[in-house]
Amino acid sequence: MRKIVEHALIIRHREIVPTYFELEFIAPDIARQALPGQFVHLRVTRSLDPLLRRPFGIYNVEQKIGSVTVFYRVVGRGTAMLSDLHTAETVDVLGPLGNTFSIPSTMQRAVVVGGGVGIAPLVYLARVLAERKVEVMVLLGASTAGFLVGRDILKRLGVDYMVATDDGSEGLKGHVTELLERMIDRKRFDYIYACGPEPMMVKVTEIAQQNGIPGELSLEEHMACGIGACLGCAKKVRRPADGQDVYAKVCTDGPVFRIGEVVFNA
Amino acid sequence: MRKIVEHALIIRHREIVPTYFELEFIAPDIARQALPGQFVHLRVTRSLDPLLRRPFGIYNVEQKIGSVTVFYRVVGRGTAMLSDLHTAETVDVLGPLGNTFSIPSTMQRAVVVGGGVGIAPLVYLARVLAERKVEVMVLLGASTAGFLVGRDILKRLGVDYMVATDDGSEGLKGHVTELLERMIDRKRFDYIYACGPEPMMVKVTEIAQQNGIPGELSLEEHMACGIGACLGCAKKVRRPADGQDVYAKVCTDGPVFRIGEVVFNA
Amino acid sequence: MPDRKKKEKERPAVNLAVDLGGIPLRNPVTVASGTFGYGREYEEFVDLKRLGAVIVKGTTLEPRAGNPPPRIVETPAGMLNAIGLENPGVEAFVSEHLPYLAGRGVTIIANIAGDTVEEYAALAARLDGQPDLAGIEVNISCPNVKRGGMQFGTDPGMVREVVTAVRENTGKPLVVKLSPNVTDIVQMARVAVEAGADALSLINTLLGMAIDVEKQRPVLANVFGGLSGPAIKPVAVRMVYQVAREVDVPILGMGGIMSLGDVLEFLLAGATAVSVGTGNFVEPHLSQRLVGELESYLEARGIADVRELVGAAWGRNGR
Amino acid sequence: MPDRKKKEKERPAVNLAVDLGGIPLRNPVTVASGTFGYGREYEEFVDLKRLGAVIVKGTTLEPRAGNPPPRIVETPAGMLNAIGLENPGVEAFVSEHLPYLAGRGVTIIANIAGDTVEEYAALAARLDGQPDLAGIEVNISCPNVKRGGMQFGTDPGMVREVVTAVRENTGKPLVVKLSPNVTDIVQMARVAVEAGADALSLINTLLGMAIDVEKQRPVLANVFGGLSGPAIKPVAVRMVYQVAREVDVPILGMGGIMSLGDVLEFLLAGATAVSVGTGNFVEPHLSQRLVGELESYLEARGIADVRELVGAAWGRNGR
Ligand SMILES: Cc1cc2nc3c(=O)[nH]c(=O)nc-3n(C[C@H](O)[C@H](O)[C@H](O)COP(=O)(O)OP(=O)(O)OC[C@H]3O[C@@H](n4cnc5c(N)ncnc54)[C@H](O)[C@@H]3O)c2cc1C
Ligand SMILES: Cc1cc2nc3c(=O)[nH]c(=O)nc-3n(C[C@H](O)[C@H](O)[C@H](O)COP(=O)(O)OP(=O)(O)OC[C@H]3O[C@@H](n4cnc5c(N)ncnc54)[C@H](O)[C@@H]3O)c2cc1C
Ligand SMILES: Cc1cc2nc3c(=O)[nH]c(=O)nc-3n(C[C@H](O)[C@H](O)[C@H](O)COP(=O)(O)O)c2cc1C
Ligand SMILES: Cc1cc2nc3c(=O)[nH]c(=O)nc-3n(C[C@H](O)[C@H](O)[C@H](O)COP(=O)(O)O)c2cc1C
Ligand code: FES
Ligand code: FES
Repeated sequence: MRKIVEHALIIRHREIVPTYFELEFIAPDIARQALPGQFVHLRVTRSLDPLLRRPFGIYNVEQKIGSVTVFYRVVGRGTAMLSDLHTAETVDVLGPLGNTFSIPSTMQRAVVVGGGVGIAPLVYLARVLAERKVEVMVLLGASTAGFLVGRDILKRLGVDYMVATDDGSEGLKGHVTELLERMIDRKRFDYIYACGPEPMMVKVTEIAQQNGIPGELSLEEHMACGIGACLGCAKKVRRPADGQDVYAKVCTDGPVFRIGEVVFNA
Repeated sequence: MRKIVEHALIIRHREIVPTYFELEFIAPDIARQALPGQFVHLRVTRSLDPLLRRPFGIYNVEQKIGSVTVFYRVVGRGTAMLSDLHTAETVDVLGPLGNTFSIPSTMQRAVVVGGGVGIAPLVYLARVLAERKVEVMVLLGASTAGFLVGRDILKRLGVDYMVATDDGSEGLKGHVTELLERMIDRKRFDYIYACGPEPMMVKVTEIAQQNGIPGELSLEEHMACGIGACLGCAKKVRRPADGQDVYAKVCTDGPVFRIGEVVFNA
Repeated sequence: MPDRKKKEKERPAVNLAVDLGGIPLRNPVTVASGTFGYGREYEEFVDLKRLGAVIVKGTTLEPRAGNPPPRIVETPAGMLNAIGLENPGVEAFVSEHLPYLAGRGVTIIANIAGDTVEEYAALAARLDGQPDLAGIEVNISCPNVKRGGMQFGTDPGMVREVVTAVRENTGKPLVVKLSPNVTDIVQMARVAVEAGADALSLINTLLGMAIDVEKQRPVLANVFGGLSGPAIKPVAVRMVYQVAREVDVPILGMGGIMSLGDVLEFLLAGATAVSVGTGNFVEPHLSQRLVGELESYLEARGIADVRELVGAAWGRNGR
Repeated sequence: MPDRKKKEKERPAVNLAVDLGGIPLRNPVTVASGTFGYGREYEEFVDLKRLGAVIVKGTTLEPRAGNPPPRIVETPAGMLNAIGLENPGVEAFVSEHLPYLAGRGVTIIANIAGDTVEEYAALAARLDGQPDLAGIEVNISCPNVKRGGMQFGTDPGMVREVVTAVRENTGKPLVVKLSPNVTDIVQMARVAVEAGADALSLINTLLGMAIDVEKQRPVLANVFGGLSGPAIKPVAVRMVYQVAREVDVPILGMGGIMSLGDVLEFLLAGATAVSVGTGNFVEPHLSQRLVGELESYLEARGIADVRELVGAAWGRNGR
């Protein structure tokens, strides 16, 4: 694996629903290597402000054309400036970065739980799982139906999915973790993948542990370098070896961590 | 007169020759008031870097559609970022700023001398002079023919012009001030307007004073506010009242100064 | 329509007024000395009397021509200036600019600077009798010509001398504007308060320079200049936070304010009021916009009084 | 082809090598401590041995866990960090990282930090015998735990103590890295040189902070952090310029370097070599790119030796 910096040509950039953007660019060297769970680190402007790159999970990869797609939400200045980039312009991409979701060979029925834009990196995972013929169900959560991410791709892949919305505008009215609780016995999942806001991850951890099901979470932390050099992205984890709490680097030790390993609220 | 800040819609933005851009935007309140010699102060990005606005002379105005055009050369980061703006995007414009060229009622035959992009504000002046039926000749100088600015507009206006290029690729091979020296007796100009690099302005001043012809120069200085508040744009001038050297503000006391008033190299 | 009226009535009235060491401000947003001229320059963009106060260009005893150009240069997210205190002198200020602004109902704070303690004292005395003046900001980031050019604001002994001298010569509220170019800003603040400051203003510019790579020499004719703008905001917020926790007088915070978020940062750090400086150059109506945005923010959050925000970032979670 | 060959032959060979207080650098472009890990992290982007030197992450005597997150926050044209010197301790450095880099032909400079003078001394002694180490950079911007947390680097007496102790314990070239959070950087520089510094490194980060407006508390768990990046460049260039004119040892300049122009600014101000810091995060191959650009620049300008640029911005036009 080699990390690459590319000035990647943008071939598609559209606002799917207000503030949610899909950005596809040509980065063959990154596409070739990209594993589910990994992320790319984008420079949103040539200017010195905002200065730092912004990390985004890999949402999809098209090997044929060597493209990588990210799915992001405009939440601040950096993402706002990113959304100003036009098709046929280039974006400065560093990647693929981070570790990857593991796909245990013993796994039978996986469940993938995504909240908000947290679903983005899980769509690529679902695709890889489907391609490997692993039985997989995706549970999507959002505040309202319009903000459910990735359904079109999942449909195309023929991946089963269910949805929960806070306002009940589609699927279950409530949190996606309630959906998980309801399905977990019925479907006898034996592996859980999750990505979303911290309270969701805490709840997923709880459910997984109560049911004795292993799994993995994808975390976020503010990042500078993205390659393990600045030590800026520390997150507390319990070292399996000795049960000691230590700081892990989300960018290189993660972003994927085992359920139970992460020490939340610390 | 009222200074305005507008988020002006860009209706035309093209690279005329490499690094030379014409930018037209809709700013009716500025267009209505704009006088030749005045400038607009543009914010080239939403980012905090580059932070300051950039001043550009008013190159043309179309009252019918309420547009203002500037003509600029990419020389650094700010102008490079400006050149990235697209048609149908907006640009943050402050203007019209500065004083204006005076058009003495006694004037018979004016000569307008422009070097490089310095010609930009003079094109609008030439247009106003032509509209007022003042006899005017424009002398254009550039390093090479491709960089001669504003000929299309002058042609359209039916304004006489002559050119000089450093490499002789068009017109006289040499400086535009040589053209001025050659023409000055023949044409018996009685007023000189000039804008261009400092050595050119020094030479124009010399020629004007030798021939006892009054006139005006448009100056440049680094600017922050553009409205007389920061005192950043100081230029030394000889106060006519008492012959004392004082600092004038290029943004509000200028950018137009009388020939002889400016103290160069100080 | 009736619904709308009702809504407006229900709109909670928020208090924006604050007291800056005896200077009543109708709201916490002022404009910083040297970045707003004498107010006039901004009249087309800002309704001056809607601002908390206008702090005018630094005034010296005698007129000053200022430094030769170039006087300014842009830097990443900031700028350097070496204006050299160009100003028409205190007499012109008192006879021309003060009456003009006073006639428009503006809260006016003067800003004074000198090369010697005596000059500071004389300036204070000259301004003391001016009924239209709400207060005096004392800029101590000037080189002390008598002591070899070291800045007054970087030596605690000199800070004490200058502030004492000014205090003895005026009953006006005194806002002492500290230099950030020091090892221990809290020490300077304490000395200024002991010597009679009613409020503290921070920060002035950081000392910096830029080099013209083509010409292989400093860009500014003065070699060094003062760094201002968003680049310095983290240093400014830090100093406000440090000082506000240690002194009992109100603080006027500034350094890189460009947005409502920036205003809130300074208030939360412990500033009672703020000044918009370099931001005025970028967006001439910024100060007034921020007054409106601050009011809307308080209303939307149901915060009845802006003073509830002052220092609210202190000591949460054991910090 | 023959023409091309001729051209290449005629291409003047330029000298890029400089001496940093006894550390021979193949070129003046190094990477700053804490921004380049142990070099390894950047191997995919940079040919490490093409750099002037790799200055590795700050090392303490014992392993350190570092500060709780959040540890970093972006600011206008800069960032704040409060990593808290997370590192595996000097033994791990000596046994793992040093041999790895040495095996690759990299010029390695260690960076040491302690809470007490004794720790600094012990670190220097431990590193003294390492043949693979070209020199030691002493980071004195650390809180002195014995004296209530005031930074070593902000008190001339402490600077003297630390540097003297380190000097007594090693024969390695010593680069003392000064803190910019002081009133008089020249004084600190003089003291460090008197106490035995072979070179000076400046600047370290400016002390700053940011407040989370939503949460109404400091963003960084550590409250304060160090400001780095382009925002601080004007302060850094100023300090290099001031110090270089007053001391006789070479200077390693840093603070916000993002481009060849920035490198040249530091050299012209008087730095013998430079460090790329925060810029590595933005553009991982920046350091190597700058080596190439510097070489091309010298060739294009017909400058035979990079040392001709050092301090070239001094004293022109009577400045
Ligand atoms: C590994 C990883 C994968 C991610 N994948 C996605 C994705 O697929 N889609 C998506 O929409 N978002 C994703 N994010 C979050 C995304 O990086 C942030 O929303 C974005 O950086 C915000 O930038 P901003 O300038 O708009 O926001 P601002 O709030 O203005 O940013 C200010 C600072 O905070 C940092 N920051 C803010 N939020 C986050 C965050 N959640 N994580 C890390 N840094 C943050 C920014 O980098 C910046 O330094 C991911 C984050 C990480 C760490
Ligand atoms: C009244 C006035 C009218 C002008 N009209 C035109 C015009 O019609 N067309 C045109 O191409 N240019 C014009 N200029 C020059 C133009 O403003 C500069 O070329 C531009 O600001 C350079 O910005 P930059 O970021 O690309 O360059 P940089 O070199 O990166 O700029 C760095 C800094 O220097 C300042 N600066 C650089 N050159 C100048 C300059 N010549 N004058 C003032 N500040 C400068 C910039 O504002 C910025 O602060 C005018 C300048 C003035 C003062
Ligand atoms: C061009 C300019 C001129 C200034 N003149 C003065 C002055 O005369 N007196 C003073 O106390 N501060 C002066 N300052 C400092 C500002 O008042 C303010 O303290 C500083 O710029 C930081 O705020 P900012 O980052 O918002 O600009 C000046 C600043 C600038 C940019
Ligand atoms: C994340 C980070 C970690 C740093 N760690 C250290 C360190 O361990 N030791 C040290 O002397 N300086 C450290 N520094 C300071 C840098 O080496 C450098 O002096 C400073 O960042 C200014 O340069 P820059 O603006 O190019 O980043 C660190 C800086 C950053 C941004
Ligand atoms: S982001 Fe730099 S170590 Fe993770
Ligand atoms: S640019 Fe501010 S006074 Fe002229």
